Amino acid sequence: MTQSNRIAGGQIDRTRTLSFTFDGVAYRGHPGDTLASALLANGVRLMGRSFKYHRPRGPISAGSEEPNALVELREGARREPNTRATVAELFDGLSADSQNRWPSLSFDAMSIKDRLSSFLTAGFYDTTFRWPASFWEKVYEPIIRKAAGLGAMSRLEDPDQYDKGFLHCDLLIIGAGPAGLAAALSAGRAGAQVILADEDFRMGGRLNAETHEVGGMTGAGWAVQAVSELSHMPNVRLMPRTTIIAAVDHGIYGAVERVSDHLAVPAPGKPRQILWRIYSRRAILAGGATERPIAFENNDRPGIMLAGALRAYANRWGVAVGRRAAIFTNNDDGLRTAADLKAKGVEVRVIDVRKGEEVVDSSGRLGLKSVTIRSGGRLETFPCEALGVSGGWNPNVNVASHHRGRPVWEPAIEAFVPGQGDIPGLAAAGAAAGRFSTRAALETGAAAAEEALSDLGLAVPARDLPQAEDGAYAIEPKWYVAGGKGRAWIDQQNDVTLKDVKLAHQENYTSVEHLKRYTTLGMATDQGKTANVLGLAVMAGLTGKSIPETGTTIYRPPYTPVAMGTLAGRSRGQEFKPKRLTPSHHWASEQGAVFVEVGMWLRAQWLPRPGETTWRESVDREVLQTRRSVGICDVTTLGKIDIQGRDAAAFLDKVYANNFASLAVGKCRYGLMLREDGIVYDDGTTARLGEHEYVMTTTTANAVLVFRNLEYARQCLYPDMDVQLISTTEAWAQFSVAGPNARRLLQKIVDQDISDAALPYMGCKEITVCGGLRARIFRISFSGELAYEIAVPTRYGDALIREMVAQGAEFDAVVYGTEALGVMRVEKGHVAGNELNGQSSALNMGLGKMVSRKKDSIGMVLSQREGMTDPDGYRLVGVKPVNSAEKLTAGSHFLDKGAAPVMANDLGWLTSVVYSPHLGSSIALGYLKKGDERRGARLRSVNLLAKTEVEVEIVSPHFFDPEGERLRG
Amino acid sequence: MAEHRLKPLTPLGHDRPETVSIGPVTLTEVVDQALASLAARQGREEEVAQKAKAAGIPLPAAARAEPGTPYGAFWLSEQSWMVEAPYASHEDIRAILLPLFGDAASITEQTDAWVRFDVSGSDLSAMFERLCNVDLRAAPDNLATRTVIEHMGCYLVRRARDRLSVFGARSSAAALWHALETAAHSAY
Amino acid sequence: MIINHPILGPRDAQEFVYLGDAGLIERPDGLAEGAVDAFHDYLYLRDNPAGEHRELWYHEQGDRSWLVVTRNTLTHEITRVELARDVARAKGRSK
Amino acid sequence: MFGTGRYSGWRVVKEALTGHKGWKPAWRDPEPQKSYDYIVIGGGGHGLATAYYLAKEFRQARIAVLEKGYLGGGNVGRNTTIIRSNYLLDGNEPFYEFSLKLWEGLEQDFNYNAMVSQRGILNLIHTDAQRDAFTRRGNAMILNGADADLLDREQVRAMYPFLNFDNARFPIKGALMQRRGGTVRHDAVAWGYARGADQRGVDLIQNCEVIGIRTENGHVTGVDTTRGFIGAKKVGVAVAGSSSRVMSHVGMRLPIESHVLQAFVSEGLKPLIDGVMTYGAGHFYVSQSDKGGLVFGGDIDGYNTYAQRGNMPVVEDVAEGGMSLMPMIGRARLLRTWGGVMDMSMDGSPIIDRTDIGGLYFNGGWCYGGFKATPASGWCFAHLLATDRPHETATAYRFDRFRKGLMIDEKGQGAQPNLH
Repeated sequence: MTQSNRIAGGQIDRTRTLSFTFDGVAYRGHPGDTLASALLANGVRLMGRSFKYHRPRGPISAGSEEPNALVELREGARREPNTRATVAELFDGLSADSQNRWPSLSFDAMSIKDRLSSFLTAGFYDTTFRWPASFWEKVYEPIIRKAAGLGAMSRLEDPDQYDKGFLHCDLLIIGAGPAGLAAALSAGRAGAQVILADEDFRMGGRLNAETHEVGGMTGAGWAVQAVSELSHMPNVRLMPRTTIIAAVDHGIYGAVERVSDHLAVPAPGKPRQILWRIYSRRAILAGGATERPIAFENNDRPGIMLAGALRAYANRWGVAVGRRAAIFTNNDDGLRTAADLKAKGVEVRVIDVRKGEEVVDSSGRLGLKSVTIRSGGRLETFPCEALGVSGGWNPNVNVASHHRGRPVWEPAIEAFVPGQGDIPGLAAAGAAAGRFSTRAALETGAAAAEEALSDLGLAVPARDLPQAEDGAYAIEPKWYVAGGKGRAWIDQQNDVTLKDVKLAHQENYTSVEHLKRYTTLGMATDQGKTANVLGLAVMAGLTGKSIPETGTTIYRPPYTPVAMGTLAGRSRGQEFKPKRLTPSHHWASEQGAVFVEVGMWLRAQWLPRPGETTWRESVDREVLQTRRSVGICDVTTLGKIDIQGRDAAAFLDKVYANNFASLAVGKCRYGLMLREDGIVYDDGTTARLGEHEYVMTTTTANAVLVFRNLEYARQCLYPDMDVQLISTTEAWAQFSVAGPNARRLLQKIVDQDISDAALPYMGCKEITVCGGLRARIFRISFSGELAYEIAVPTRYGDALIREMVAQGAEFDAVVYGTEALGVMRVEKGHVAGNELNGQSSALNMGLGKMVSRKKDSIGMVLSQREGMTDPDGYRLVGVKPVNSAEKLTAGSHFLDKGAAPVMANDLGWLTSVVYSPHLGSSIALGYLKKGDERRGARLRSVNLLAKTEVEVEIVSPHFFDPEGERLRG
Repeated sequence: MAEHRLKPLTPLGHDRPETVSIGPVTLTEVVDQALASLAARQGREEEVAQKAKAAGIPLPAAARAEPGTPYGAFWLSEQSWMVEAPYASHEDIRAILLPLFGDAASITEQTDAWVRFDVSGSDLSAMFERLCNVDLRAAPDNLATRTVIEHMGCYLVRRARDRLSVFGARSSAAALWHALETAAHSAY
Repeated sequence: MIINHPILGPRDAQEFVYLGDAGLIERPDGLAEGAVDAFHDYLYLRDNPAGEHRELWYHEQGDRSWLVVTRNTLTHEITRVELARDVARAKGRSK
Repeated sequence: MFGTGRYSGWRVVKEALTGHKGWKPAWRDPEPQKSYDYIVIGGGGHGLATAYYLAKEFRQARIAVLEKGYLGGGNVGRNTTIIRSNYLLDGNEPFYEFSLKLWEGLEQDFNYNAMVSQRGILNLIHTDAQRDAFTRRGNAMILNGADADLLDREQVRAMYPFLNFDNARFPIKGALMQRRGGTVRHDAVAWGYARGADQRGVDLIQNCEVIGIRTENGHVTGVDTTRGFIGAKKVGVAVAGSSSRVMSHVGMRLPIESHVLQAFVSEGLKPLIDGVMTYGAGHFYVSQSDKGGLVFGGDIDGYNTYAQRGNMPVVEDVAEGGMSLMPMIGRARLLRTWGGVMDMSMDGSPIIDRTDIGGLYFNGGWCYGGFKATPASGWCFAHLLATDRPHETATAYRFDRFRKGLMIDEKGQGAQPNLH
């Protein structure tokens, strides 16, 4: 195809030609083109279909406000639906397809909906699709859902990388048009740290689209010069292709930098986009203004555009959308478009509302062929390929309203401007503030910068602004052309018409929020940038209220839509959360261990040996070998908190429900920690290493939370206690060594005597191992076996497990994982995660006596409330199947024999289930109503999800060595 | 150093520390350093300051680090610091510090709780602005601050304009190393 | 949001963990008469004002200090930041 | 009878052919009367449903709903539209199951298509402990008369092959599914209740903010509003998000904090996700609307606020969860975020109860789960207002449960509202 509509001029690089395809057809354009400008240059006006009626559409804008020209950009896993052709930068090899059409863009079978539009007015879902009654879910909704949406996802993993980052500045300037550039020059020259961000790939804003001079040169030329000066200032960061998406609290702005979207693929190691959080002390919104249309019948045909866009395509991109054009305007700016087009040789007809003229209709199914003009009571047809419509300009107030401040109506320009002080530290300048001339933009930009500088205590430089036009902007409000029989579009993408607004009014959906929700006005991908003010002006007319009385809906972030990948950054896939590896991880990997995620940690779940085909075989072996001889398990993940200070003992008495003051130096004690509401929070052993020195262990899951709570108690509740805290979880590699041969194995490792006399049950010691490495040993057990935990500096953890395995060979020592750990703790009746569920009291767990009422510990008082001391409440029990061959399932509920499966008969549930190789049976812990009184009872354990049930016997939770002889051995 | 038969592993899981250069920066895993936290006990703050001075242990101000031989230190929280010393001479750093402070301070072994990666090169801010919310351009050359890198709590200790140390939890050394490498590739 | 830490200066609120109303500092005496009622009101009832709110934040990714932040719940404006330990002492809390 | 006339298929055809001239206002805009038997404060979903059921089921007359802004402008107009009854605890599950059954009959009940769509909700499982907990919950649901299924990994993969099954930090191990869960068009719920209440003579009074509650001898007598004093025999407060503000008029402190929950919608996309899904290893849940937008959300921002807007950390956290669960959404774009103020209660469960003041009743503390509760909340509150007795499915929702230690704490987080 030839670039039939390419005319002279523009800021494109005609020395280079870029090839691209649209719907499979090859075209050519130039660097500096957008996809839309290049297609228009090639005579292509039809670029998309509307959402509801599948109406043929072309671009109406030349910027990010575009509702119509949405395409699926790129192919394969990089396919990107709903991409605005008006901002997609052309690159060589670009490929795009139209969307929301079948089978093709020019013939779309779904446009039948356009013919049925009488039935599909606003609110049609609510009133239409319930006839007959049962048809909604079975018939209508599946059809509607199939037709939903615009573009299609590839359903493939996004191959690109995204980054996130943080920037800091004195002054953030949003928009690099004349106001933004003037502000940046002032602030930059004053030495402030400045960030100048613009969503366009070419800085200069509207100057790039205009013909008037600035400082004796073209506006675009002046912009180039200004950018050049700024680029030499080390205190100024220029960020083209960067959209400020959100203004959040305290001067923080979200920004998206499109690093690689103008390339076929990102360079290796480089991100596609970066999400920046910009921390600014002051900010200036210089984001310009957006033109708005006037609604008239069939105002949505390809070739009908905003007048300023028509001008931009001609001036910036050297594109005449048509050789014959009409301009429909209610303001002076529309006349400028007419003048610029005429100067480029386009035949132009002006229809000026202020002269009593209006456009009442158009023709051309897939592209504009003519417009019908009413002038002095006469109708006439003007053949043209392009119509520029200008209903006035709306300042881009969006970002200034992100704190839900409402913009203010400015009658002189018939538009909303940002409210003063809606966002602390943010001021608007230029067209964004409703100051439309270039001169005013430069002046207000500089003034805003000067104000920011003096706020920041920086010297304000003398103002040095170039000459620029200061033309007037006269406007006569005109929102729609009355009297049409057909449809006049307000929100083009969502197909909201004048008639829909009238219907909303008729049904009393007159608040702007109701209007939006009832008609979907402004809910399309452009968020109503061209439609919202028009829609509410129409509603204002219908209700007889003024526009400011009618008000606006809330402007919500983001300013333009943002890729999910950008918001997620690098936190995805395996890198969603960092991995924490245990000291024995490398060794366990070599053994072929199966790992399981425990919070951020990866722990060995079991370590299969050759020949073992099921996990149960491995776990059974690990348990039996441990109970028969000795087993080793990495328990480094348990939280360890070093607690020191003169008041450490008193402090422990506050945070633990049981008594700690009486713990002797060199001993450990099991501690029970409650929340202030009396529910059990955490448990673990705490060892007294010295007079004023303890090390507390927490569960793996709660390590961080317990530390936080201890700091809370220390600083907020007991500020004068002399206590110092620091985490030592990572400093020590800690292993549990359990089983009848535990001492014999460890005695080969430990340099000192660890006989029962030297290190009795619940004793602890600082020792050395392997010939002098400092270490700690704790004689504690959660398996019911003679057991120790031994800790060495983490860098030696790998060596220690290798040493223990080697030294343990003579005992047939085994290394076990978390599954075997779980089996042994259930056999012994120790509560763990499934029982410590944040809903259970010490009484529920059979630990009620541990809560001392003689001291004021956290949670003591509220644990005594009637609901928590209910004698009929849940108690921890052990559960065995009556037939030991039957399998229990955790989460099954207890029912009495013969009781119907309804909640009124529910007696509790099984919390943890394991297979005990020791007992040769599935066993469980559970919470059972009046569990203490039901020992020996036979109940049903029912799993209604699998429709299975097992007859069970309620037993003591201590399945294994209930007298505790082994662990004291 | 104690004579024992166990062989240490670096935080990244190797026999020797890693190092890599990407663009203008070099990342290095540092293992020859001992660490202990030092916290003054209530009412003993003056005494701790005097004893530290006598022992040549710097106690820098909030959010600052101070180098020294053999002891350097960086600030952790009010009246608490991380003391740094060479590993070869101070493997059991707590045992060395305890007698210097008696019961005036709480001292806790921290050497192996952390992995230390040093990053050196020009324009470090281009890399670190993609990692954490610290304004290195404005920060002093002796900054010591806690921050978050890819969900990982870290200490950032600036040694000079063009050199800093990142301390992260030892267990997530590989994840932190990967984050640093990725950011360096992205930035340069 | 940015919290102006009394020791460290402005820090992003993301480094902090939020707890709630600073009234939680004023924990009743658990051994006193009527402690259950006192603890009920203390733990469960809130003023929850639309306006100025004194609240506890913990600088977990910082110096681990608990702070009392005075913040407007309508605008998020922060007018005062104190160390919780100082506030607790001022309220007579000790050991 | 007031109102708009019945909506029927025939009516739609007729209106289409006659240019839609026959549609009448969906509700009137009456001036407030001097007094009412019942005043419901709050014209959101729960308040409108309360008035509707008071009029329809309990045959009460002289009812007004007072709304400070526009009808349906609270969280009913600002949520992720999910309905479900997949609760664990006895205090909750019968109530939510009652609500789900009301949803199932709602459209015929008020002759308005709220687009109730039961396409199923999946709670993904990533750990063995989660599977145990979901098994317990699924059984509790069935015991309460609801439906539940436990799916294994391959069953989940068959439904959503594009989830991250092969390279996940926290692999998907299965899911708890409630097939009767789904979504409802949120605005239509408010409008349906409003229409129905209006037709039954309820005065729906917009732009009427309550600025005081008057009592005499410990009994309520009426409310002061921006449109003057309005007398009432009974006043029901259903203003979740503003509960503490309204109840402060009578000096009541509540076991409630106000927090912001952000929600998100993507650009319209061709059909991708049929039902509702929650990620079990991060803060992310998602469904796809009938217009093609992915509607998703995550955790609350976590600090007290009435500002109805959030900050970036939560936006990023939610996106991270979404990308980790569905790596193919990287190039889908977030279109819009919004924030709603939640009544976060001390145990994560609501309150529907009398107060110490005669004739003054309270409904609130819905946390971020109020939308799905709308029908049952309205019904149960109407029941309480009309009969002075709690409805049988809402007996646990009392203020005194905290004093008695009978918390209904689904997540097991204790008295910290931002963790529920």
